[in-house]
Amino acid sequence: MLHRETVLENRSLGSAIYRLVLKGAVAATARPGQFVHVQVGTATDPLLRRPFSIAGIDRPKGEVTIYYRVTGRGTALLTRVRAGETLSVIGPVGKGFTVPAAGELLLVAGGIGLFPLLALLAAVDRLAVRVKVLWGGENRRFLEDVGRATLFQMGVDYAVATVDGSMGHPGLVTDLLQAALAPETAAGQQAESAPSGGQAGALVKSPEGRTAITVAACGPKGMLQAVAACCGRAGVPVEVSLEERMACGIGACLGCACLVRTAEGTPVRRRVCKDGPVFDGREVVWDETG
Amino acid sequence: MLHRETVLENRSLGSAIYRLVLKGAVAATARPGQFVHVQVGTATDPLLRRPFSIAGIDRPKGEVTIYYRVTGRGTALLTRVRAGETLSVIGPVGKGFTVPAAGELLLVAGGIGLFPLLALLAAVDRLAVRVKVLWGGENRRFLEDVGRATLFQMGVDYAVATVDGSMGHPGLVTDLLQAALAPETAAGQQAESAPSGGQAGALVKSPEGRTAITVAACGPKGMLQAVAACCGRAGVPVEVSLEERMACGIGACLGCACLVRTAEGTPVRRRVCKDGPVFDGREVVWDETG
Amino acid sequence: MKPVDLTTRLAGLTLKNPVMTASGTYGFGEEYAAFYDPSRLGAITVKGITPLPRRGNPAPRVVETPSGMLNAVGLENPGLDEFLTTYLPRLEKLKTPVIVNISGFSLDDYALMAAALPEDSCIAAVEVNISCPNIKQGGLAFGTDPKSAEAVLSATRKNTKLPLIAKLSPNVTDIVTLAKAVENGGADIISLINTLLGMRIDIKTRKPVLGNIMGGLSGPAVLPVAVRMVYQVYQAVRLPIIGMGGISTWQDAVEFMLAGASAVSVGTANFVNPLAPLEIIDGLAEYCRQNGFTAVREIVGLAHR
Amino acid sequence: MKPVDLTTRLAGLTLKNPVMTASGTYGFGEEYAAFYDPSRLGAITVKGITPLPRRGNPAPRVVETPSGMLNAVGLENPGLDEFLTTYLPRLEKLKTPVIVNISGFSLDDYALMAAALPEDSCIAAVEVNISCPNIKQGGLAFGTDPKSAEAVLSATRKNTKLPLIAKLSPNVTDIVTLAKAVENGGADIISLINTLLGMRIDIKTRKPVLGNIMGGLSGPAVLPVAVRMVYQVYQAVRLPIIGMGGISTWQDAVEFMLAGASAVSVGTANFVNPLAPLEIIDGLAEYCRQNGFTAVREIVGLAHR
Ligand SMILES: Cc1cc2nc3c(=O)[nH]c(=O)nc-3n(C[C@H](O)[C@H](O)[C@H](O)COP(=O)(O)OP(=O)(O)OC[C@H]3O[C@@H](n4cnc5c(N)ncnc54)[C@H](O)[C@@H]3O)c2cc1C
Ligand SMILES: Cc1cc2nc3c(=O)[nH]c(=O)nc-3n(C[C@H](O)[C@H](O)[C@H](O)COP(=O)(O)OP(=O)(O)OC[C@H]3O[C@@H](n4cnc5c(N)ncnc54)[C@H](O)[C@@H]3O)c2cc1C
Ligand SMILES: Cc1cc2nc3c(=O)[nH]c(=O)nc-3n(C[C@H](O)[C@H](O)[C@H](O)COP(=O)(O)O)c2cc1C
Ligand SMILES: Cc1cc2nc3c(=O)[nH]c(=O)nc-3n(C[C@H](O)[C@H](O)[C@H](O)COP(=O)(O)O)c2cc1C
Ligand code: FES
Ligand code: FES
Repeated sequence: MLHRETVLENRSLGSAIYRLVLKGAVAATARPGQFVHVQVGTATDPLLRRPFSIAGIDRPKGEVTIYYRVTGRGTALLTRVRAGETLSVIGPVGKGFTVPAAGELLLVAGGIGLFPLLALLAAVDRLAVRVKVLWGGENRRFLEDVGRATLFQMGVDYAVATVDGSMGHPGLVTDLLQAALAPETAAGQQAESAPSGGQAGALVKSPEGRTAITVAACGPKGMLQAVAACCGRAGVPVEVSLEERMACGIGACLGCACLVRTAEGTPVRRRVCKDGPVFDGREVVWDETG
Repeated sequence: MLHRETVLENRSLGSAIYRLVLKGAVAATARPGQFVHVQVGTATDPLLRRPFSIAGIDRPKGEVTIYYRVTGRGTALLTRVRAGETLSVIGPVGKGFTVPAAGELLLVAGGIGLFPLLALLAAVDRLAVRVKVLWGGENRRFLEDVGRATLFQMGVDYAVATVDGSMGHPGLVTDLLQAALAPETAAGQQAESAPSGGQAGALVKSPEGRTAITVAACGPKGMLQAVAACCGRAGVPVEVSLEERMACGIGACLGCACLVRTAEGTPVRRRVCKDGPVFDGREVVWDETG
Repeated sequence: MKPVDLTTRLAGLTLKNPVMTASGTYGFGEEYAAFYDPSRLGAITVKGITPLPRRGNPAPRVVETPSGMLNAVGLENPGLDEFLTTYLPRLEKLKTPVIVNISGFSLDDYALMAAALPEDSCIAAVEVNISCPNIKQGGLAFGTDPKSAEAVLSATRKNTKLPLIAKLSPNVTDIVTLAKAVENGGADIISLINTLLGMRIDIKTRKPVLGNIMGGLSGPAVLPVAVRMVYQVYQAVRLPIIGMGGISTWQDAVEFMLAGASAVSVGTANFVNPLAPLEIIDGLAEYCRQNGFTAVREIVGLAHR
Repeated sequence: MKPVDLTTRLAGLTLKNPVMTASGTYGFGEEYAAFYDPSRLGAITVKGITPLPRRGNPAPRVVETPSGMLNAVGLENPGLDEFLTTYLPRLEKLKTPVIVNISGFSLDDYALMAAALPEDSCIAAVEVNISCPNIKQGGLAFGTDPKSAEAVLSATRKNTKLPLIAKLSPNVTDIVTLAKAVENGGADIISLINTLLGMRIDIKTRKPVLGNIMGGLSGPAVLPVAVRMVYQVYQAVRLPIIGMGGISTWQDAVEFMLAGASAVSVGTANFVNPLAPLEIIDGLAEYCRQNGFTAVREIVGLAHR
């Protein structure tokens, strides 16, 4: 589980997002929703490893792809690694997404939350499962930089929302979700309000006869909470990928705690790194103080 | 005094010694015996700058050369810097060697103590001053890697001593110095004991009529103390370049203290970084407890 | 060449080598088994347990600091009963001496746990974590008051024949007084240091980062403080010392042993390099070999010569 | 846009901005003048002086640690008289408020120095370093005993009208008690933290690295401990606080101010980046601007909301 992976690519996509391709042992067992815990430096500062979701898995080639946003010192240091160098990687770690074998799968992403969903998208049999991606971001520029082209290449139905309205639905991705889950009402209005450049039209494709919708979501905590609430109301199962600050990344330190409710309703602790990062959205206790 | 210098070269010479050539503002005012205080990393560990003697000064080109030995984490990190990148450098710092205008100059080096003496060697007018280098090291391999070729290119008289006898005089460089300062007695014996491959022969060139010998020395503390004692006995002025662990490198923290005796014999503190690193060898109090 | 003798004797406790893992950084011994066989270690120390299960503090519980980290896990643990019924049998299978770290909020808590820990299992010693607040005395940590510290050790001592390790808190004016107090209380071994109290503030939200506001600082940043305390305690107290606080490399471990530690514990470094404890074992042996020591115990306290 | 108001009031002291330099890291204000005009700083604090000249400790006096350093300079300084006759006139020329750090080994030492410092010079305040050993009381540091700490401040207070800054040592169980003690003693301002006691051992020589064996830990490594202490003291004491300990960037400075510091001091960071204090001044202003604060004093203590 501790590997030296060779860096095949590490380059900027714009908007402070980098793609990092690693060759080594991780790919052999990686599954969508799992992550890698990467040592970004060699000195004692920055000290801790950094967790990144596995966004692409090429098992035959032995390659995994991760996308990372430069947000602080650790990721800044990571940008300095060049192709040909190696990185110390713990992984794959964690419990990933359920890959549905039939029905309809909605992938709901907020910002860079798209990345782990890309691995799920690639893993699902799209002849048997109808997949749609709903993706929200700050603005058009961000979505273009981060991977709209990838979605396009992957030939998947998708709709986007931007906070500033520069692309797709002007507003939140949860608006799109709500529309998708209750097409008769909100979705009709959605389609009208969608600007011409957007893809929201995909949403109004006939939703009749959908029996087994499942949702997989990743993004900021507030968004995930809204997604879970929305799915809860619609009676749709949802898996969410949580983020928490991590130390060990493998379940030993209890640093990455979240709270879930058992079937009996008792709140119990879970470790995001080992018991997650993917959890059943209906179980997650979103606000510990509440 | 704080500069970003561009790295022109940073490569291994063998024996864990690197040559680093910097282009920028330092060269304009650098003098032999001064040093630069270099930031080796960008994170907070390793934290402090590292001091390195200026070994070569090319004022027209705006270049200074330093040689460093990889001894720990800071120098290890420094090896990773590539040509074209820049380094944050404080310098030139400190009080350098006196450059004699006439007479005879003996440069006495122990190991990598050769480096600052190279700058002095280059600065002195060798038409007016007769210069000899006496250099001691562990073994032949080290001397070859570190710069015997440079001495040879510079066309300077030199003699070497190695601890394991694999080159030159088998023993200490202070033996060579003793011989050079008292040629009638010891030097004769020296020449006989010098192996054929050595350059010790240079030592027995007639020393008559030498009136103004000065010595400049750099190397381990024990060696410098022996050199100072030797020069003291021979009544020859000697400048020694001291090393001490440093923090600020510019005289503000009092971290790099040494003790010197004033003309009246009172021991007083000096800062190696600012009042030195070059001191009059007769003033230095070598053993503080004594 | 004869191999270096790594055997380590700490009061009644004999270990195959002086390298163990620190409480709270090694779970209950299972996670790191994915990287290597834990029986290669001198011992493992498990997460601090309390009489009743504890859910611990809300997130975030960890945050990085320069060359260190803060944690505010808040003693999350399954509680004594669950430990004995679920975790102990699994620990038994690791074939490694296990040190059980106990934490309490009253003297009774400690006494109760000491009495409940079996003396004929893989449990090789009990480590008494005295850095917890003493609820009955206004929340002041047991470990900051010599009298309370002594009392905790006495209460524990009465109820077990297992070797007792007193784990000291570094958040004190005078570590030596505390060390003497736990010696008087009946400790067999002293381990130090626990974490230094610290905090960080998020300049975006303008709130403390940790859910618990303050947390414990560990990692390389604290190493100089830990080495100093080991050095001081070694001079003043006869008990063997388990040194910890920022140990990441064999060089660090050598430093602690020269300062006076008979054994060392690896904590935060596990998170960065899961193989650190093994590399330290090998490095200690190699250091001894290269410097002419035939047993690692010969280097203990040499810096005091 | 109106520029952000950086003016900082600390008891009787008004500074043009809240960024100063820490004692012992800035000499007597001359060295860093090679990099920038020191009058751009809120104030500079000079090396601790004692009644008589001191030669300090033998080398080595500094050693690096992970994200930090230890120093054992041993209060080398020219002594009070030489300070007044040689250094003060030169400081006068810097056109910057000067804080004079005084260190003593008896109450008389402190009283004598307070009385001798002119009240009508560039000296803007006196910083009382209470981390020194009290020779008359067995060498225990004044700063670790609330009664001694109070006494030092009282003794100083009687002899000067200059604003008095009490500089606290972090090597204590309870920083709040010490803060209250110096408040009672008559301090106008509290500065914290001084260095944490630490040591390192050279594994080659197997001896302590520092000539003095132990030294003071400073630099980024100690930042979380310092922020915590500022936060605690802000809650308990009304006096304004000068925060220091590991501040290297404007982000660090913001963290200290949110924790409750009205001003900050830059120490070890000067050695790494001589321009750090200026970058911090600019960064503080920019942070205020971007977050809608018109004066830097508005962010003081916000983490307590
Ligand atoms: C399971 C998991 C999967 C992740 N996958 C990805 C991914 O695929 N791509 C990606 O860009 N990022 C991902 N992240 C977030 C990523 O780990 C952090 O952005 C990164 O660790 C920040 O490191 P830094 O040194 O650059 O920032 P730091 O300097 O450490 O911190 C910068 C800011 O980032 C935030 N932050 C730091 N650590 C975390 C953390 N563990 N979780 C959440 N916020 C944090 C804090 O608000 C902090 O202020 C993931 C996190 C987790 C837990
Ligand atoms: C004025 C001056 C000029 C110097 N010139 C040169 C030079 O031209 N070429 C060169 O290779 N080295 C030179 N040095 C020594 C060089 O600064 C150290 O080797 C370097 O700082 C070690 O850094 P590190 O991080 O690799 O080692 P560290 O990990 O910091 O230490 C490794 C070992 O090096 C020794 N060391 C560390 N710092 C110093 C120091 N400041 N002085 C003496 N010993 C130290 C210690 O014994 C330590 O155990 C000079 C030192 C001074 C003070
Ligand atoms: C996440 C975490 C949890 C910890 N939990 C405990 C604990 O339950 N009981 C205890 O005595 N010490 C606990 N500690 C302290 C460590 O055992 C150790 O004393 C400290 O971290 C210093 O060592 P290090 O720097 O090598 O980590 C914990 C430390 C960390 C980092
Ligand atoms: C080399 C050095 C010398 C110091 N000398 C003094 C001193 O004379 N008086 C004093 O009160 N503090 C002294 N200090 C402590 C600093 O003023 C400061 O409190 C401490 O270093 C923490 O800040 P920093 O981490 O920013 O350096 C000294 C610190 C260093 C590093
Ligand atoms: S990060 Fe350690 S348990 Fe999850
Ligand atoms: S290194 Fe600071 S005074 Fe010399």
